[in-house]
Amino acid sequence: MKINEIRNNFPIFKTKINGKKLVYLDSANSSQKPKTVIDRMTYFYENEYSNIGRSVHSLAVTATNKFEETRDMVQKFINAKHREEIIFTKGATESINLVANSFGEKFIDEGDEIILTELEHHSNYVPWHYLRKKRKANIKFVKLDENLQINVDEVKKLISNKTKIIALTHLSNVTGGITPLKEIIDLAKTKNIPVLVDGTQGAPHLKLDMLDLDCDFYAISCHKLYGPNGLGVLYGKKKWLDQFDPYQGGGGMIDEVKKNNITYAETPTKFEAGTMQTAEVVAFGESIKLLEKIGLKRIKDHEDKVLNYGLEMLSKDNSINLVGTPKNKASVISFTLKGIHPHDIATILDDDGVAIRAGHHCCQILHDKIGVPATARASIGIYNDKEDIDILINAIGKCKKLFS
Amino acid sequence: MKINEIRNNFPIFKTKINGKKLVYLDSANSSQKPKTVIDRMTYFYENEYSNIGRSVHSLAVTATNKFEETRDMVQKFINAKHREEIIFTKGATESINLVANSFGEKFIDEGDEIILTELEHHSNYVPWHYLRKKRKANIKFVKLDENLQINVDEVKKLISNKTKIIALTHLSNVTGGITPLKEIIDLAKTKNIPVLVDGTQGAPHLKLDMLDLDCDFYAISCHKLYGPNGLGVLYGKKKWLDQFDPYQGGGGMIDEVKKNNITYAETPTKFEAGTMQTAEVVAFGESIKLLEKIGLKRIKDHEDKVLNYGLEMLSKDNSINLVGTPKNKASVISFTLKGIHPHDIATILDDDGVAIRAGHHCCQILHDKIGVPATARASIGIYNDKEDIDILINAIGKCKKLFS
Amino acid sequence: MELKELYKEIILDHGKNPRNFGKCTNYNVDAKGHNPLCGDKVHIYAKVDKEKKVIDLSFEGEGCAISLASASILTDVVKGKEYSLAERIISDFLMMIKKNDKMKTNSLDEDQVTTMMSLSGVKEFPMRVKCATMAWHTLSEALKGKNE
Amino acid sequence: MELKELYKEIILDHGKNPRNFGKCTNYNVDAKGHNPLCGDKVHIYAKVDKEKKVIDLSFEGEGCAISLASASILTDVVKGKEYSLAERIISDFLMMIKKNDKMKTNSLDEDQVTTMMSLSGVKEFPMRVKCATMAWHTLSEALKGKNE
Ligand SMILES: Cc1ncc(COP(=O)(O)O)c(C=O)c1O
Ligand SMILES: Cc1ncc(COP(=O)(O)O)c(C=O)c1O
Repeated sequence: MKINEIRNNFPIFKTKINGKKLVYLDSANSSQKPKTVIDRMTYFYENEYSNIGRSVHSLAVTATNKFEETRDMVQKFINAKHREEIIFTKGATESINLVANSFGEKFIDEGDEIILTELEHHSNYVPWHYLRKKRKANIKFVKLDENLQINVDEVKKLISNKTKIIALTHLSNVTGGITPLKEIIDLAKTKNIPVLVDGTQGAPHLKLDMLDLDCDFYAISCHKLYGPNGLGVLYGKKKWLDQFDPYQGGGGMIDEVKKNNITYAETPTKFEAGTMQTAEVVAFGESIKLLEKIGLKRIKDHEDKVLNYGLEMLSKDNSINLVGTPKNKASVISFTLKGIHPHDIATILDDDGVAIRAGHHCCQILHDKIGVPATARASIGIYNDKEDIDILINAIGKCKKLFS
Repeated sequence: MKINEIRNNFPIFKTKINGKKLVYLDSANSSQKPKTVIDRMTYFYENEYSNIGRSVHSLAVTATNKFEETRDMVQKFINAKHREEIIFTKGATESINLVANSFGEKFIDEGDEIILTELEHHSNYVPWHYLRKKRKANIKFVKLDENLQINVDEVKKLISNKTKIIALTHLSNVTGGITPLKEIIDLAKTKNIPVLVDGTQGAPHLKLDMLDLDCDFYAISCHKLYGPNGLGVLYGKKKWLDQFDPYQGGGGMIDEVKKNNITYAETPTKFEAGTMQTAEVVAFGESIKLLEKIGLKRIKDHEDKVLNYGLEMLSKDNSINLVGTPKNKASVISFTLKGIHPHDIATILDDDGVAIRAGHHCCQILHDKIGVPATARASIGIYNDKEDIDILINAIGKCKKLFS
Repeated sequence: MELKELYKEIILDHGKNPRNFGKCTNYNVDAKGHNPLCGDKVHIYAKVDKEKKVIDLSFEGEGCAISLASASILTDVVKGKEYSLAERIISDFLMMIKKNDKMKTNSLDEDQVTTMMSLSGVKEFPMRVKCATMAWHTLSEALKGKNE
Repeated sequence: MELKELYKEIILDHGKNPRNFGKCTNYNVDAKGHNPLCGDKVHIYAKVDKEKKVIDLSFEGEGCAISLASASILTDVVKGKEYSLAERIISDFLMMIKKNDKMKTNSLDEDQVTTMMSLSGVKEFPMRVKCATMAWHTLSEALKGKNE
C-alpha cells in the first residue's frame, strides 16, 4: 500500500467540516478507523455475533475462536513471550488501574515509594494516587530536563530501597518526546524494580518488542491504534499476573464458587470478568493487519516527515512557542500562540476544518511546571500529509489576523 | 411494527447454521443486534468519530452531544430522577464491581453483613466476596423456596442491625423467576438498608421505573438489551454517588491534579475515567428507540406467549425436568433431560441450528443447591416465535433418539 | 456556525482589555470558578453592603477570549446593582445563552444589553458555552451564599 | 461437522456404561480435573507400584458423554502399563486430538487404538475438545508428580 493511499482507507475523510476538507490533527486523542476495521465489526454483528467462551453452539464457537485469534495477533504484534500475557481491557486507563490495584494490594505497604514522572497523563497518576491514599505510600515525580524530556539520571536519583515500582510513559502526549526506556528499564532491573510503561501513545508510532524492552507491564488503548473504542490491552509478565489477585469479579473468571469461598481461573481469564467486547476485539485484529501490512518502520518514516515539516513551519513564526523540544520525538506538536488562548485557536481552526486539541491534555502536572494552564496540540497519524500542515499554518494565520 | 416483523430487523437471521435456519435461544447470554444499532455504529465511525468531552472541534462537539443524548434517553427509559444518575460502564459486571468497591470502601467494616441470594449470578457475588475478604465482612445468602424463587420472608429473616446492603437479581438467568422487588425494597427502606438490583436480565424484559421501584442501584448490560457489547449502565441514586469516591482513575474524571493531591469531578463524570465507548453509547440509543417503538408491554406479552408455549411443550415430556417453577417468570427456561448431559444436548441441538446454552450459567451456588453441575437453558428474545419452540422440541427428540 | 458571530469586535475588545481586572479594594465576598476540562479559572471579588447592594465588583482569571470577555462584561453590568436585580440579570443572561431568549432590559441601559447580547453567538458553539457562563454562575453562587 | 462423527456407537456405549468407574482398591495416587466453564469434573485413582507401573486405574466424575467416555477409555487403555509407556500413549492421544495426527500403536492392540481413535471426531467441535482431553491431562499431571 502506498503511503498516500492510506488515507483512502478511512471513510471519515469524506466528511466535510464546515464545508471544508477535514484536516484531522487529533490522533493523539483518538485515531480515525479504517474501513476494514469498521466493516469487520459490522460483519461480525450481522453474521457472527455471539458471546464467547460460554456456549457450545456454532456462533459461540466461531466468536470464541476469532476473539482468541486476536489475542495471538497482539502477542505477535508486541512480541510477548506468552499469549497469556495479553489481557483485554476497556482501555489503557483500565489497564493501568488493574496493575495499580492488583500490584498495590500485594506489594505496596506504608512508606513504600512509587516513581512517576512529571510527564505522565492523569491515567498514569490517579490510580497511583489511590494507592498513595489507601496504603500511605509515597509518590515521587521524576524531574524533566529543559527540553521537557525524561532523563535516566533523574530517575536514578529517585530510586531508593523503598521504591516498589516505576511507572512512566513511552511517548508523551504533549511533547511527543520518546522516553529512553531501555536505559531506565536496565537500571530498574539492577535493583529488581518492576517497570510499567504507559504505551498509549507509544504503540501507534513505535515498533514494540516486549522481549527486547523487558518491561513488566505495557498498557495500550486500541482506539488510538486505529481500532475500535472501548478496548485496551494490558501486557503483563506472566510471573506477575500469576501472582496477582483478580481485578473485577464476575462471570468467566472463576474456577470454583462456593458459599464460603471462591477460587479463580488462570491468567488471562481471571482478569477478563463478564461479557467482553467481542466485536471490538475481533475488529481490532484488522487494525493490526493494516499496521503490519504498511509496516511500522514506514509509518514512522512517513509520520516523521510530516512532523518535521510541521516543526519547521511552526518554528518560522516567532509568535509561536513550542512546548518541549525533546530530541527524540514522534507525532505530537504542542504550542502556544502569543496573546491567543488555545481554546480560541481550536475554535478558529475548526472553522477551516482543522481538528486539533486545546487544554492540558490530562497532563496538569506538566502544565503547572511550564506555567500555562492550556496548550494547543496538533498530532499526526498515518493518514496525515504535508498538505494538512499547510492548511494548519494557514489557519493559524487567520487566528492571528482575527486577534490582531 | 408488527411483532412478526421484528425478526426482519436483525441481520443475523440470514445466517445459516449447519445449513439450517438459526433458532437463537441464547438471548439471556447475549442478544442479537438490530440493523439500526449496527448501522448507527457504522455511521458514527464513518462520519462522526471522535473522542468526547475533550476537544472543541466540530467532530468532538457532535460526538459529545450524541453521547450525552443517550444518557438522557437512558434516564427517560428507566425513569431516573436525574441524568447524573446514569453512569456508562463496561457492562453489568463493572457496574456491580463499581458499587461493591465504592460503597464498600466507605460503608463496610469488619463484621458487617451483605445479603445476597442463592440465585445470584457470579457477577453479583464475586465483587462482594472481595469485600468479604478485604473488610472481614460476612455474606448471607437468602434461601430460595421450593420453586427456586426469592421470598420476602426469607430476606426478612436475614436482616440484622449489621446488614449494610442487599444485592439481588431482578430476574433469574436460570429460572426466569421475577423477584418481588417492591416488597423487598419496602422492607429494606424501613431499616434504611440500600438495595442493589442486578437488572442484567430484568432490563430486557420488564418495564423499568426507578422512581417507582426506589432501589438504590440498578445494573444493566447493554448487549443483552439488543445493544452493542462492551457497554453497560449503572443507575445509582445521586445521594450515594455524590458520597462515593471514584472507581477507576484517569483522564476526564478529575477536578484538579496537583503533585500532592487530586480532587475529582462531579458525578457522573467522576466515574467515567478514560476514553469511553463513544460509538457504542451512541448506537445504544437506537436499542432504546426500538424497544420504545415496539413498547415494553407488547414485548413482554409476545415473549410470554412464546415462553408459555415452550413451557407447555416441554412439560409434556416427562423425561424433561424443569429447573425452577417460579409463578412469576419471564423469558428463561432451564431444564435437564434424563440420561443426557446438557453439553451433549447443546451440541446436538446446534446441529439443527438451535443455539441454547449449557452449563451452570455462572450460578454455581444455585446448581450446588439443586445438586446438578449443569443445566440446559433456552432463553427467549423479541425475535423468537412459536416455530422456534417447535424446532427446539423436535431437536430434543433427536437427542433422545441418539442416546436411546 | 459563523466565526464572526462568536468573535465580535466587542468581545475581542473585552477579551484583550478586560474591565475590572484585579481585586477590588475592600472586597468582602469572593468565589472561584473552574472548568477542569480546559483549565479555565475565574476568581470573582465583590464588595457588598448591608443593603444588599454590590458596591464594587472585579475578577481575576485565566482563560480564553470568551471567558475573559464574559467576566469583564459581567462585572461591568452588575456593579452597583442590588442583589435582587443582579440575580435577575444573571438569570436572564443564562437563559439567553441556553434558550435563545431575548434579554430583558431590567433597567439596564441599551448599551449594556447589547454588550451582553454580544455573547449570544456562543450558543452555536456548545463546547464554548461554559466559557461564556462560568463567571456568571460563580457570582450567582457567591451572592446566594450571602443572601441566605 | 457430522454429529455422528462425534457421537459414535462406541462413545455412546462408554458414556453410558463407563468402565473402571469408582475408586480402585488401594489406590495410592489420585488427581482431580475440573472445567470451570461447564462444571465437568473428573477424579482419577491409580494404584502404582515401585516399578513405576500403573497396576490399577479408575475414575469418578460428572460430565457429558464425551468426557465420561474419554475417561473410561483412558482407564481401559492405560491400566497395566508402565509410566513411560502410559505417558507416550497420553501424549499420542493429545496430539491426535489437537493436530489430526494418526495414533501410534505403542504396543497397544488394534482394538484399543480404534477405541481411542473414536474420540478424534471431537476435533471438529472445538468447544468439546476439553471434554475429551481433561481426564488425560489429569492423569498425566498425576504421574508427573510421581515420576520426579
Ligand atoms: C443475572 C446476570 N447478572 C449479571 C450478568 C453479567 O453481565 P455482563 O457479563 O454483561 O457483565 C449476567 C450475564 O451473564 C446475568 O445474567
Ligand atoms: C499518554 C496517555 N496515557 C493514557 C491515556 C489514556 O488512554 P484511554 O483514555 O484510552 O484509556 C492517554 C490518552 O488519553 C494518553 O495519551
